[in-house]
This record gives sequence, C-alpha cells and structure tokens, in this order.
Amino acid sequence: MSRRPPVGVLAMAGVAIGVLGLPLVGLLQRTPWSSLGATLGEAATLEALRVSAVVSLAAAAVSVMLGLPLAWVLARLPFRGRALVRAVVLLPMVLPPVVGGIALFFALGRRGLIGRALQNGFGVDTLIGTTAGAVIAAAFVAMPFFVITAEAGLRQLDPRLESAAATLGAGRWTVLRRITLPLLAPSLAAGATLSWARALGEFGATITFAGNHPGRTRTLPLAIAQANEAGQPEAAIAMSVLLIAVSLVVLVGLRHRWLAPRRRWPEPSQEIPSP
Amino acid sequence: MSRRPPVGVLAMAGVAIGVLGLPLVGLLQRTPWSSLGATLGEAATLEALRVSAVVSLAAAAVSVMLGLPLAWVLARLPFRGRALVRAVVLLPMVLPPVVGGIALFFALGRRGLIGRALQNGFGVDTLIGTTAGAVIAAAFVAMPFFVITAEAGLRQLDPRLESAAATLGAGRWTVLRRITLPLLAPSLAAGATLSWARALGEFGATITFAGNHPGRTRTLPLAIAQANEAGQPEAAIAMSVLLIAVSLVVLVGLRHRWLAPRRRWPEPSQEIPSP
Amino acid sequence: GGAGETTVAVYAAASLSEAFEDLAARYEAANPDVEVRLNFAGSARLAAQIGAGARADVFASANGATMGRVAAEGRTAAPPALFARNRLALVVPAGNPGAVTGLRDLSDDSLVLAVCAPEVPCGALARAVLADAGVDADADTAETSVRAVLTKVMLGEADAGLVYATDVAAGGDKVAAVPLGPQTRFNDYPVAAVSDRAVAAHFMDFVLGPDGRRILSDHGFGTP
Amino acid sequence: MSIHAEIQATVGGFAIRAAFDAPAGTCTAVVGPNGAGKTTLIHALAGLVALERGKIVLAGQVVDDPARRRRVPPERRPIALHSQHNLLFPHLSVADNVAFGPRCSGLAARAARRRAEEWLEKVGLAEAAGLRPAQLSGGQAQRAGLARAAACQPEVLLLDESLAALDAETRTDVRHLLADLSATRVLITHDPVEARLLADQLLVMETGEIVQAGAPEEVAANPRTPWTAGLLGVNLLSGRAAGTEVALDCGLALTTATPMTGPVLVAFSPAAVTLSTAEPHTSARNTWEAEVGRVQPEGDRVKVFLGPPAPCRVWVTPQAVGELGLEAGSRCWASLKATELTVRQA
Amino acid sequence: MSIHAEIQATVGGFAIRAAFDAPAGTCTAVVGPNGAGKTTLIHALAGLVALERGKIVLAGQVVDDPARRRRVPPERRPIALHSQHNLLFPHLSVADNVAFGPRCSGLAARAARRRAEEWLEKVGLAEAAGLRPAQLSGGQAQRAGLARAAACQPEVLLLDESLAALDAETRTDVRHLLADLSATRVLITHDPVEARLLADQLLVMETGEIVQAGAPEEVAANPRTPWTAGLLGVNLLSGRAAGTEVALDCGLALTTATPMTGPVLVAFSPAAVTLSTAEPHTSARNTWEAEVGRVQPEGDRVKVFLGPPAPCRVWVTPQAVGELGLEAGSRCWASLKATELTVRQA
Ligand SMILES: Nc1ncnc2c1ncn2[C@@H]1O[C@H](COP(=O)(O)OP(=O)(O)OP(=O)(O)O)[C@@H](O)[C@H]1O
Ligand SMILES: Nc1ncnc2c1ncn2[C@@H]1O[C@H](COP(=O)(O)OP(=O)(O)OP(=O)(O)O)[C@@H](O)[C@H]1O
Ligand SMILES: [Mg+2]
Ligand SMILES: [Mg+2]
Repeated sequence: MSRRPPVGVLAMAGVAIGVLGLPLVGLLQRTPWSSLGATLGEAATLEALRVSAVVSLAAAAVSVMLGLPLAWVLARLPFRGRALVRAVVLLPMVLPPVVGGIALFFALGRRGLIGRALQNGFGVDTLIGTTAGAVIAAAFVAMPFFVITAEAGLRQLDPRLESAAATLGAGRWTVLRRITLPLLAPSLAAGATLSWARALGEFGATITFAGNHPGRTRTLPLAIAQANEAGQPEAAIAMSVLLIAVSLVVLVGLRHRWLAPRRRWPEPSQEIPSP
Repeated sequence: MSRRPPVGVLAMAGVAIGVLGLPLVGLLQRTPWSSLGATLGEAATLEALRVSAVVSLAAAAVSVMLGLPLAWVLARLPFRGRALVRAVVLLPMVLPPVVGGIALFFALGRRGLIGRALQNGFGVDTLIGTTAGAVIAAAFVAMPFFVITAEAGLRQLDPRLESAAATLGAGRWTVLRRITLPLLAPSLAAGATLSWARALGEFGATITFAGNHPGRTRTLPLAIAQANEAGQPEAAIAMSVLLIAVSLVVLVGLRHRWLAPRRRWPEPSQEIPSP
Repeated sequence: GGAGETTVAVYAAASLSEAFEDLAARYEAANPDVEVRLNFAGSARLAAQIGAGARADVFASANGATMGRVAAEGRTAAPPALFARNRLALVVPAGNPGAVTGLRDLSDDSLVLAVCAPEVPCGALARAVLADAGVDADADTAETSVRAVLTKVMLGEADAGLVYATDVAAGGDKVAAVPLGPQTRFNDYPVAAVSDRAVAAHFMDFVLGPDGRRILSDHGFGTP
Repeated sequence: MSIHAEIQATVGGFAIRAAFDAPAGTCTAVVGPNGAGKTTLIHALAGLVALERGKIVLAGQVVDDPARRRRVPPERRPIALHSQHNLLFPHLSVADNVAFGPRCSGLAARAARRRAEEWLEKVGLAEAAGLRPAQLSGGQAQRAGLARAAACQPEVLLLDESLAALDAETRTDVRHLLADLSATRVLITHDPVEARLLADQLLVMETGEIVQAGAPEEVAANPRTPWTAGLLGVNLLSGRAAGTEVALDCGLALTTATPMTGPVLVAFSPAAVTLSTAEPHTSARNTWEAEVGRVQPEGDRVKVFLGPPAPCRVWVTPQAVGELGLEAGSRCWASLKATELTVRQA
Repeated sequence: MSIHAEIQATVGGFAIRAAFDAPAGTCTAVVGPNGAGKTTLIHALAGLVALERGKIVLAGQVVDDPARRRRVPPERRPIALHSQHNLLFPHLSVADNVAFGPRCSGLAARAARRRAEEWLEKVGLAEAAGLRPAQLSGGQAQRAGLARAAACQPEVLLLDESLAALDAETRTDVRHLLADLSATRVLITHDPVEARLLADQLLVMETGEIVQAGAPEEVAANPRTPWTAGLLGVNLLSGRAAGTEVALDCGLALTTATPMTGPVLVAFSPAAVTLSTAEPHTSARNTWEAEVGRVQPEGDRVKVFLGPPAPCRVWVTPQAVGELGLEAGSRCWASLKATELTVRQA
C-alpha cells in the first residue's frame, strides 16, 4: 500500500519541514562565518563543547540505565497507580526547567529531602558546581523521553515471541538479551537519541541546579546564553551552529533506521511501486 | 512471559522513580500551602493558566496537523536525504530554547527569511506580544516529539493489514481512517501527549520570540519565571504546583492505555501469573 | 594564580559578566595564589543556589531586593555594600525605523516596544522613569532580563527598548541610543560576602576599592 | 520421557479440563474441532498457560503443581513447542532461528550452527538458511519453525498443526521425520490420516475436554461422539436398545447382533452399506429407503450422503453411481448387515 | 467474471512468470511445492504485487498493463483475497472485520452487519462475532478471514490455503460453501482431494512457473513432472522409447501399447501394479522383482513403496500385505499390464 501520497499530505509535510527547518536556515544565514573560526577555536568554547559532550552522554546513559527498568515495569507489571506513576514520569517535561532546578534543590540540596543522606552516606556536600549535578539535572529532564519511548516499544512487542524463546530453553536473561532487546533496539535507539538530544539542549535546570561553572557545568547552551547576555550575539550564534553541526553529524551518522523500528516487512514500495 | 521481575530491575526502576519523583515531592513539601490559595486566586495567575491552556493545546494541534503528514512522508516515502530531514526535525530539541527563539526571528521576524512575505501577505507586522507567536514558538519546540513518535508508530505497523484492507475494497482514505489511524492511535496519543507536555512547559523560545505579554503570551512558565526573578519564589512554587496539578489531571485522566499502544495480545500476566 | 592554592567562588549577576571577568583577571594578577571561580546567572537563580547551600564566597547581585532576601535568610557574612550604579537608556535599532526621538514617542501603540518586567529592577526603573516623564507606554513585551530587551532591538524586531546604559555598548553598531537627558533614578548593585572566609572579604574589598571602581567604570557603571 | 498430565486451566474465560498419560517415546495425536482447546492444552504442557488445578509430571518429575506452588518455567522444562503461528524471530536469520534452541542448551555457536544446518537440510530448507523469516513463503516458514523446535532435541516435542502448510510431498517426508524421532511427541492435527499414521494414542478434544482417548484404530472402531465418528469416517446414530432391536432417535429401527438395553450408540462404516434401486432381498437384516443428498467423489470412490430416516454416509464406486443413477434428490434402498453394526451404551 | 492473466513479476529477487485463463464462475486450483510462487501469483492478481510485464484482464477490462502504464489499484479491482496469514484487523471485532468489505462497497452499517452475521453463521462462527481476533483459535481466525473475503461478494475470490487450519468437518462444509459460490475462484491448496473436488482447472506451479494446466482428471492422467505425479498419486518414470519398448533411465525395460520414439514419460496408477511373492505368469507384459521400501497404511488401503529398479508406489489391500508378508526390506514381484501404461513424449 505505498502509492504516491496525496498532494495535500505532501504540502502539509512541506509546511512542517518549513516550520522546523526555516529557523535553522535563518540561523545559518545570519551566522558570522568570518568570525566563526575564531569563536570556535577559543579554549572556552572547546571546553564548553567537552562539558556538553560529557554531560549529555552521561545523562543519556543514566536515562537508559534507569529508564529501561522503569519502562519495563510500566509496560509489564500491572500494579495499582500505574497510570499515576506514568504521569509523574512525564512531569519533568511539563515543569519549566527553572522550576525543575529548584525542585532538584528541594530533593537533593543540602536541606533537601535526601540531602542529609547524600551528605552522610556519600560525602556529597553540594552538587552545585559539579559535573555530577549537571548530569543529574540533564537526566531529570531527559529521562522521561526515554521511558515513554521504550515503554511504547515494549508494549508493541509481540510477547508470544518471548514465550516462544522460553519454550526453546531460553532463560529470562537470554530472552532479554537475544530477543527482547534486539527487537526493541529501534525504540531504544530512538529513546536514547531523544533523551540525548534533550540533554544536549538542556539549559534551565542545569544553570539553576548545577550552576554555570566553566569546565564543570558550563555546557554549550550555558555558554551560548552567557555570550548572549554578555552582548556577544555573534559568539552565541557561532556556538549554536557548532551545537547544530555536532547534533547533525551524530543524528545523520546514526544509521537512520535506528531512529525508527527495524523493518520486519519488506519496504512496501518494493512490492507496490506507484504506477 | 511475565513473571515477577528480578529484584535488580525493580531496584533500578525504583531509583528512576526516585530521580523523577523526589524533586516533585520536594516541591510539594516546600509549597507554601497557606498562601497557595491567594496566589492561585489572583487574576494574573488564572490569566496565565488560560494562556497556557490555549497556547499548549494550539501548539499540540499544530504539531499533530503538520507532524502527521511529515511523519507519514518520513516513514513511507523513500527519498534521498531522508536521514537529513529526520535529523533536522530533531534539531529544535537540541537547540537551547533562547537560540530557538532567535532562530525563529531569523525565519519569521520582520527581517527574517519570510518576514516580508508574512507582512505583505498576511499583514503580520510583528509576532511579538501575540498569542500566534507563542503558539509558533511552542509548536517549534514541541512538534519534533510528535513527528518522531508518530513515525516510529507508522513503521511498526504491519503494512500487510493496509494491503488487506485494499483487497477488501477500501480506498486510500478509508484505509487511513479505518485501519491506519486506529492502529496508530496509541502512538498518535503518545506523541500528542508528549508534544502537549513539552509545549506546556515551554519557556525560552516563547519569551524570546513572542515576548512576555500578560493575557497574550504570558503562559504559566513565563509567569513562574517572572515571579522567580522578582523574588517571589513562593508564588513561583505555587504556580508550579498548579501546572503540575493540571498536567497530572490531564495525564492520569487520559486513559492510560492511550500513552501506550493498544493491546493486541492478552495482557501477558493473565496467561502466566507468577508462581 | 599558581596551582590555585586558594579559590574564591564569586557568584555574579549575568549582566555583570564582562566586568567581573575583568575584575577576576585583575584580582588573580594581584593575588597569584588565589583562583577566582566565577558563576554567572540571573540574580534570582544565584540566590536560590546560595539558599540551597552552594559554596559561594561572594555574591554580586543586579537586584537589591534579591540581595535583601539573601541577607534576610542570614546567608550573608557581612552587610551588603553598593558597588555599581546603572542608568536607563532608550535604544532603537540602527537606522531607527520607528523614528523614535524620545520617551514621548513610546506612547505610540504601533511601535513594538520592549521593556523589562516591572518586577525586575530594570523594569521598575523604566516604569518609574516613564511615570516621571508622564508617558503612558504600552509595552509589547515585559522581559525578565535586560539582555532580552536588547536582543529584540538588535534584531530589529522591536522598534525601541529601555535598557541599562551599560548594555548599549553591547549592541555595537546594531543599535543606537536616543538621549534621555538628565536622570534622577538609578539601579544600584549590591555585593556581599556570603562566606566568612578571609578571601571573600578580600575580594569584596577589591571590588569596592579603586581598582574595582576603575574596571566597573570602564564597563559603563557609575558609582552609587 | 513419559507424560502424566491432569490439566485445569483457563485462557480468556475459556476453560479446559483434560487428563492423559503418554509413555516415553510415544506419539499422542490431539484432534478436535476448532476452538476445542487443543492449543491451550499443549500450551499448558509447555508452561505457557498456568494450571489452576491438577499437575504435570514428566518422567516422574513434577513440573507443575499449583497445589504445592511448584511451577517449573517453560525454559527449564525438557520440552520444545512448535506453535501454530510459527513465531519465528523476525530479527534473526532462518539459520539463527533454528540454532537458537541449541545455543540455549549450551552448545557452542559453531556446533549450534551445524545442528541448525542439519535440520534445515532435513526439512528441505538448506538454501534458505541466510534469509530472514519475512522472506519465506508460508510453507517455508512452517518448516523453519518445525526445524527450530526439533533442533532443541527435546525430550518432549509439542507440535501444533505443524504440517498444515506443507506441500503434499514435503508433508510425507516430514511425517517420516517425525515418526523417527525418539522424543515423546504430542501433535495437534486436523488430518485424520496424519493422526492415524503417526499416533500411538489419539486424544479427542471437544469444548475443552478430552471426550475420548485410545489407540487410533480403537477410537475409530468405537467413536464416542458424532464428531469423532465424522472425523474418522464412521457413521454414528443414537437410539434405545431392547435386546437386538434398536429404535433409533431418527425413527428407524435396526437389528443388531449384540443384545443391549437402554440408550446406545450404533456405529457402522460407510463401506458397510449397500445401495440398490429396488428393495433388496438379501441376507442383510436392515433395509430402508432413503433420499440421496450430496454425491461427492473422493479420490477413487464416491461418498453418498443419505437423508432421513437415518442420515449417514455411504461409500460406493463411481461405477455404482452411474449404474444406480445416484444423484442429489433421487431415492434408493440401503441395506446393512447386522454384523456390521457396532453397538455401545451411550 | 473471466480472468485472462499474463504475469511477470518479482518479489525480493524471486521471479514468477505465469499465464492462464479462467472462464467466469469457474474454480481454478493452484498447486505446487512450498515457495513455488503461488501466493505471489494471486497477489499479482489482487494488485498487491506489481507486474513487470504482461497484463491482467478481467471480463474484458484491463486492470493491469505496465506497457500501457495502466494499473487499477487493489481496492478498485472486483477481487477479494483471503491471505494465508488471515491478517484480521486486530482493533476490530470479528463481526466488524467481516463487515469491513461490505461497508467499503457502500453498504449501510446495518446491512453490512447483517451480511457479516450471515457469513459468520455460514462458517460456524456466529458466537464469536463480538470477540477480538486475538481471542480466536487458529481455525476460528481462518474462518473469520475467509468470511471477511467472501462477504465482499466479489466477482473474483482469491483463496490462499484457506482451509488448512479448519477441522475436518468444517472443512467439508466450507468446501461446499465455496463450491456453491458464483464468483470466479482461484484457490491455492496443498490438498489434492480439495483440488480435485473443487477445481474446474488445475494449475501446477513450480519455481515460479506454471508447469501444467488443465482439468484435474486430465492433469492426473498426464502429469508432466514427478512432483505433479507424486501429488496426484501417479507413478512417473522417464526413459527412451523405441516402438513399444521403453528403456527406462533406471535400467528397466517396459513394454507399452503405444509405439513411440525418443525420450518419453511413462505414467501408471499405483493401483495398476499387482504384487506377488513368486514370479507371476500371467498376461501382464511387464514384470520385475523389487525390494519393498516403506509400507504405509493410508485409510483403508496400504501404500507400498518399491525400490529399484523402478521406484514407484503401489496400492494394495491390508489383507494382501499380510498374505504376501510385505514389509520394509522384503522382496516381491511386480506386474503391470502394458495397457495400463500412459506414454508421453518428455
Ligand atoms: N486470549 C484469549 N481470550 C479469550 N478467549 C481465548 C483466548 N485464547 C483462546 N481463547 C478461546 O479458547 C478456545 C480454545 O482455543 P484454542 O486455541 O486452544 O483452540 P484449538 O483447539 O487450538 O483450535 P484450532 O483448531 O482452531 O487451533 C477458543 O474458543 C478461543 O476462542
Ligand atoms: N519479501 C520477499 N523477499 C524475498 N523473497 C521473497 C519475499 N516474498 C517471497 N519471497 C520468495 O518468493 C518465493 C515464493 O513465495 P510464495 O509465498 O509465492 O510461495 P508459495 O508458493 O505461496 O509457497 P507456500 O506454499 O509455502 O505458501 C519463495 O521462495 C520466497 O522465499
Ligand atoms: Mg490451535
Ligand atoms: Mg503461499
């Protein structure tokens, strides 16, 4: 069933691409290409890029490691209040990032809910100004994306395939490793990508909760915001272009099927080309 | 294959719920319940709530209307540069919101790429201070979520079901209406929810592109940020609690299966309870 | 300085970032065994971080009220002192497309006008100045940060904006200032030591001292 | 490995209740109408459906006993299952699908691969080893699924309509393959020939219960329900006996060789009935006139359906059809020797 | 509605090339080994697989002709297809699945619902109307899929192994249901009985091509490939003829009644061969000694496989098996009358 889509659909898709893409084109058009090299060559920029890479990757990793079990529980374990937990998982998306940062203080700050426990148990005095704090802030806003995507993927999985594996002698972990996760791979990749992207662009919760410390918590978005505040819009734009370039390379580089479930059926167009 | 999950999984899920939930608990704990009523009763707060509702719903609607065709094209139409378009669709997620707002100016502002066209064609002088501007800013950051989720859903669909409908005499639109969309409903609902939630929490792009105008662009997140800047953290927290409450009601209220694909198989636990 | 045997953590409002980067450099040059660690963000954010127990030594706020709250919570080690003063400026995009000649023109509703929100100092200042001039201006946007006002003017998206005098230079040739005449209202910036470490008081003295004043005035700040 | 099963289980509101024993190395065929619960039964054996009551014992080891809260999970039962739906893993090649079970049993990758190739060879799918399941035809997919289950070399092999999509020639080959396995086999089939050829024991399921069990020939000779009789081609009529006279419910009276009393079932082979155009005068004790319903050629013989008074099926030669002018709506005489009748208490 | 099809198409590297005609209202059975391309063929008819060359003409209307860039989409062909995989819509109830086609044809909801109920009744699924497809057993799902296709009341009905999962009784009922339809039918089956009973025309497909077409009895009498011969139960041996003597490739020489020259195929029915323990002295012109392979009871007769020199199948009675002591590995004499042989140029 793949024939040339109706013109209306194509037109709407075009408008959508315009809405999402034109601002980027505008950004590129206004980019001060001559001074770009200078800005990007600055040690501070490279440092921010490094912090961004570390923080976003760590946040994505945390999101996957904690989010996968949570998604599994939400998808597979019927319990009272499941709808509530699922809604709570979405809340960090709704919270303005600044409030998110403040809420993180209330939980993990010195006087927060488990602040004392952190202090006594792990010797963590304060997370402000630490990369760990930046990672926590980024993971807080990024994890929901992974959880939602992974849960949807898990639910879409045919559980009979897992049963079939069990009847062939596969234990719980073998089923997970050889059947569930590979079948889920597209959803996991999509979720990890979404949460990585969200963590990479994260600004409000990070600057609030972890502060803006060069080399430790100053990520590219923080550096961009500061350049903007400091009256260096060119530098801000140059760094934004850097951020975009890095993202594009990563996103295009990921084999594009990762962003979408692996084909289980032949690409429809192979079977039914348009006349 | 549903047995009680390993303790490790439960523990990790617990940590995840902690990371996502504790900050909210902290927020609620520090909420100035006594003055809550006063803050929430203020006309300005209610006005911000109204603007938030209008803007987030409109942005979600725009995301669905434009995002669905785009998702369809990405999922079903093989074309060169598809990976690039898919990456571009993700970029608004990566962009720090302020840069997003500036980029929107470059596209739609007075001196933007199509600013003159807007001015001549639609008589739009400026989008600053207009609800339309706020909706555009929110849709810009929210649409990617819908597109990614809907595309993943479309790819997971068994195209043979659509072919089967065609052999039974269903035309293109009938297939779309009676087979594709209903089967996709869970993904669409999840995507719409994600993009609505993102639009509801949106701050940076909105204040940059559409400004902060009471009754027109001042959404709850803007009001919260303003209260916070103005040294009224209690009011900020009170409004955050309002935002959370509204979101929770909506998210829990949506039948929870909407957030996840409809079951095509019996709930596994019915078949295999734990011993 | 050196391997940074001592560090001093300075939390400064974002609008002070250029001035404080210079201050820090000069201070480190004069005190080679001290490393200055800067943290720039909005005053309210910094106050929240200090309230949450951040290891800050010095807090420079763009906002007297915010500093007042930090002091009221007992987080300051010494009473705050005012160290810089800022005036209001009216800026228009290069070429002045709105043909703005003074505050009076701001009552024109067809102009896109950006000011700060009345709850933040630059907004309070703008409102007071407008009231003094008897101008009834309807702003199209009430920004929570001065730089956001400046950004809109620089991009030509706003026809006029009310910002601090120190911001005009940051607009470069993209903006032009419209003279406002003599002013009687200002915004004064307080600074305070928030830890009782000696280096905190030392840095604060430096800011308030002659070197500090010179650097601040180089960046357009007045003296309170 | 012997099977002792007493199963009570429910899926989605449908309950089954079935008990049977299968000695080690035998083949048990399960037959029954669609929706009878056959699949549910073997899913219970495999551990995919939980027992509510009863127990399952394999070679003396209890693998399921809800009363004692004992329940060995599917992967630790010495059982492999080939599902009616194949359920090939879409992300693995055909060879990797088949090698999956051997790998799980601890075989090294290389050895598992060899085992997979052997089985693919056996089911005639050697060339498809590298394909993905989505690239297989229906019958090829079924062969792959069957090979995957068999390659586990399980002690108990459960087969759910595993030959249904195979072409006739392959079906015969695979039937012999199955006959040669040493595993205890339980197979579901709708093909009476398959059941009779393969099974040492036949279980007939209807609406969730085993209504009859026994050696295939035994069941064929003494079918206990019309469905079984129909499946195995035997005519079955119910009535009340008084001595050697049976008053059938349909109105006809038959003479039998076995004196009985009370409600009975009378069974007779379709081949035992002789048809003629005029009233026959032979040694046959039972004769009646009937209307001809369908006339249906089947292979080298023709099945004639007789209508009231005693609805039954009769096999005749194509020649007879022509000579007697049998066609739907015509009338004829049926005769049936008393010694051809099997009578059983109902 | 008559079908004229000349099909050349490719799916995933597998090419089919097939041409046939089917007069309006007839039933064409397609048989062939797994993976022969049968499903691909009817998918091409339905418009699910694009033609590379050729054309499809229904009742004089061209619905597919790549040369003229004409291509009627599946939904506008007067065709309904029942897939091998059923493909029920998981989000619709069984009744809504069956009512889908009628609704698409413009019927009002109520009328469509009635039509659906009628068909569900016909396939014995009336009680399952309200269930979701996931709640059906395998055979129930197949009946629902079949009902869904039939409820479209199409001019052409394509059936892909539609009876494979049905229980024996239902299969007979559905077979009669199908026989009574007025639609032109094309059905794929692995069941030779089904093919012979239902089909007016038999197409034999192998590796993407139609290797033989004709009335079932005609094909059975003159099978052109060993697969066809095997399917239809006829023995087929190849050799070179010189007059009435044929030197078979396997070494044996046979005498035939039809003089020929060059490479030939010799076909004979398994029932035509007589077995005995000693060398027979009868009028049969062809006798040879052979080793007994498998001995396989099938229904009320036994199929005996003879080994070299002339591998073939022979039907005998169970009595004969006992009397002659036939078992795998024993030896016996086979005799075959020359008039029983059919000889054709290869
Ligand atoms: N998940 C379910 N929810 C509701 N009913 C179910 C479910 N699974 C099975 N059933 C019902 O249980 C009954 C038995 O199903 P089962 O699959 O065991 O039948 P079967 O004997 O294998 O039939 P078939 O020969 O058609 O494969 C059917 O009537 C079916 O409707
Ligand atoms: N998407 C595909 N990709 C690659 N090969 C395919 C694809 N679909 C079908 N084939 C190949 O085409 C051939 C014919 O398949 P088809 O389904 O038409 O066979 P069939 O005659 O219906 O067989 P069966 O009796 O097993 O259903 C098979 O060998 C199969 O491997
Ligand atoms: Mg079944
Ligand atoms: Mg097929």
